[in-house]
Amino acid sequence: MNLGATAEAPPVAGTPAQLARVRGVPLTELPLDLYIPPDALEVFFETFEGPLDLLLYLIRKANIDILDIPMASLTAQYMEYVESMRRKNLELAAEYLVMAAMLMEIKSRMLLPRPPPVEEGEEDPRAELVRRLLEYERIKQAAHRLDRMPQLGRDYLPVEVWIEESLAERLPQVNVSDLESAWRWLLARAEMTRHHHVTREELSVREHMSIILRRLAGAGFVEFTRLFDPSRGVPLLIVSFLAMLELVRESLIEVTQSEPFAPIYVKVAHETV
Amino acid sequence: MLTPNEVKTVLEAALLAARSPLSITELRRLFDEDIGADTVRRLLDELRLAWKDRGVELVNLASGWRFQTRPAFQKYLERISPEKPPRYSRAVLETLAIIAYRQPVTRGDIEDVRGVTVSPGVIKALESRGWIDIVGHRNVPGRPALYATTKAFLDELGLRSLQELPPLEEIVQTLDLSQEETLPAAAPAPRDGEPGEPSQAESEPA
Amino acid sequence: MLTPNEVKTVLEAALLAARSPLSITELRRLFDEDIGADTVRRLLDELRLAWKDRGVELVNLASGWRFQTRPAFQKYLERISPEKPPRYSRAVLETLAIIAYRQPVTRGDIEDVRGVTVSPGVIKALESRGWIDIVGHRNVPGRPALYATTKAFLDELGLRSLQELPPLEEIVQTLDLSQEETLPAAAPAPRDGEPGEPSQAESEPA
Repeated sequence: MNLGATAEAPPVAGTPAQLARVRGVPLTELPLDLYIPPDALEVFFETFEGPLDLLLYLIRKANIDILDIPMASLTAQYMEYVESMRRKNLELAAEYLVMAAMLMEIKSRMLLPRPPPVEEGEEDPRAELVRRLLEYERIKQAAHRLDRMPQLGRDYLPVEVWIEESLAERLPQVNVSDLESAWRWLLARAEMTRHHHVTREELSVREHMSIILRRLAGAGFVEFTRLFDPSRGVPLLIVSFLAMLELVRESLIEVTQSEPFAPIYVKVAHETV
Repeated sequence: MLTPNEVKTVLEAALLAARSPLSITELRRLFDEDIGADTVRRLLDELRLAWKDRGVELVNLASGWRFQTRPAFQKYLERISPEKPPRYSRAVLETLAIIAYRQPVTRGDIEDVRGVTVSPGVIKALESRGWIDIVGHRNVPGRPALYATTKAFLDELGLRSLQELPPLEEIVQTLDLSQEETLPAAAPAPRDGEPGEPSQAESEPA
Repeated sequence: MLTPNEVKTVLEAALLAARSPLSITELRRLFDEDIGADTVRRLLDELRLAWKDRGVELVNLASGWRFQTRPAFQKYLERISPEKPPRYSRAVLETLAIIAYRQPVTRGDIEDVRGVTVSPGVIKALESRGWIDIVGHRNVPGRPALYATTKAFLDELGLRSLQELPPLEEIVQTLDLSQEETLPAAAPAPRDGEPGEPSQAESEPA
């Protein structure tokens, strides 16, 4: 952006040829692009997102290199539009006036003869404007491309299959601590803390009572020894035996032996054989 | 002109993305060309067949066709669904606890412990869940059914045997803690003993 | 123990039924057993492949995996789709682009780029779509809110991260040179530091 200003004159982009083109050709050529029927003027301005947008439009129409803006012609054109907005009593956003002031300022700085450059790299007065125009142009294009990207809901739809729950009723989950607290409620309510002490051993006896009953269900007489599996260890043997005794005590099973040392048979109490 | 396979692909995409069941009439509107209702119906049947071994099925309801998850996959889906799982009532949990700890028991036994009558629905709920069953009948007038917990109960609670249920004396002990302030002799033992081992010793005198 | 195929069937059903994208972590929660993240990822890739010729595709987005219809099928689906999504104005789109590419930005930053004030409606529109939100405040007088794009923005544009946004173009290149034939004197002059003698003339006709 360093334009290497010289002593002779401010570096401005523009030649009579260009000027004639910008100022002259518009009379023949611009109407195609820029001529706006008075009625459509309002609509036309609404299509601009702001002064930067309008400037970019003017620059494109005049085929100007954005890095090398001829300030005078650009400012002139810009002012023409602002003036027509004013004449049409369109509500003129403050931003357009701010931009007009900025353009004037840049133009005047470029017109003023300047002392020889003290140092290299003196900033071109247009630098800031060009930076903003470039950034805005980038964002404009990015916005356009974002809009063209496939978007959920507009260009494709999410898949959300119905979750069928009516047939598979969701079953409550129970864990061990639920049982524990249920038991606790019971204890608290029944005040059975003393005589309902149940030991771990007793629980395993109860479990084996159920196991034996299941084995015997519908089986008629089963030989006593077949209800025990010595291979699984003595403790289990004892527990099974205790379960058997408890079942007898509660009259849930019947144990029969025809004579001493004859096989012992077990069956569910009062089950018809 | 779309091939039948292309039509099927469009039908599938539309049904997968639809918020509610789509009728044959609506489905036909997907296409510019006129596709007969019979053709649509035949293609839907083909689609239904193509989905038969998946976790999602195509069903024909009163209001139209829709894809829905198969009930068998519910157990997976609910693990990531935000909804709260249902819970059993206190009556069901207490009944289950009594059957687990005191099995085999009759309904009368359960009522004795709970102090209230047990509604048939409670037993039904546990039976249909497959957690309890009848293992025999007590030899008293009326021959009431004896209930016990099943292997499925142990499986679903992640237990290998009933012995892995929390021993009841521990429960008694924790209960006693609150009550035994008035029973100085019993207090020290459970206080410093961890709930595990010492409990056995403590319950022995009973 | 589930076979890989069964795992895949469950993954597919869960993804088809999900309301929003599911992450690998969420998908692993579907299973009781521990299924490695790598395994899940591999099976998802297999699934994606299995769906490649359908009207629906499995995609990997910022917040996870989702099934969605392919854009090519939208022309069919929109014939029966009841609601039309909003078409955003240029003001909204440009604001979105600034937030997406320059985040986090304040409203003032946006106004600097666009050269006009940003109406509250523009920010509202993007916020209510869930595409932007406030991620903090700049530590200057007034503590203006800093806006950034959300995961939902990436998800709904089919992106996994901001890096997948199309890069900002180098405008300079698209603008220059082609014009030089029509403007022979304009471009070279200031570049070479030639005296801008015509400047007076230029301004005269005004």
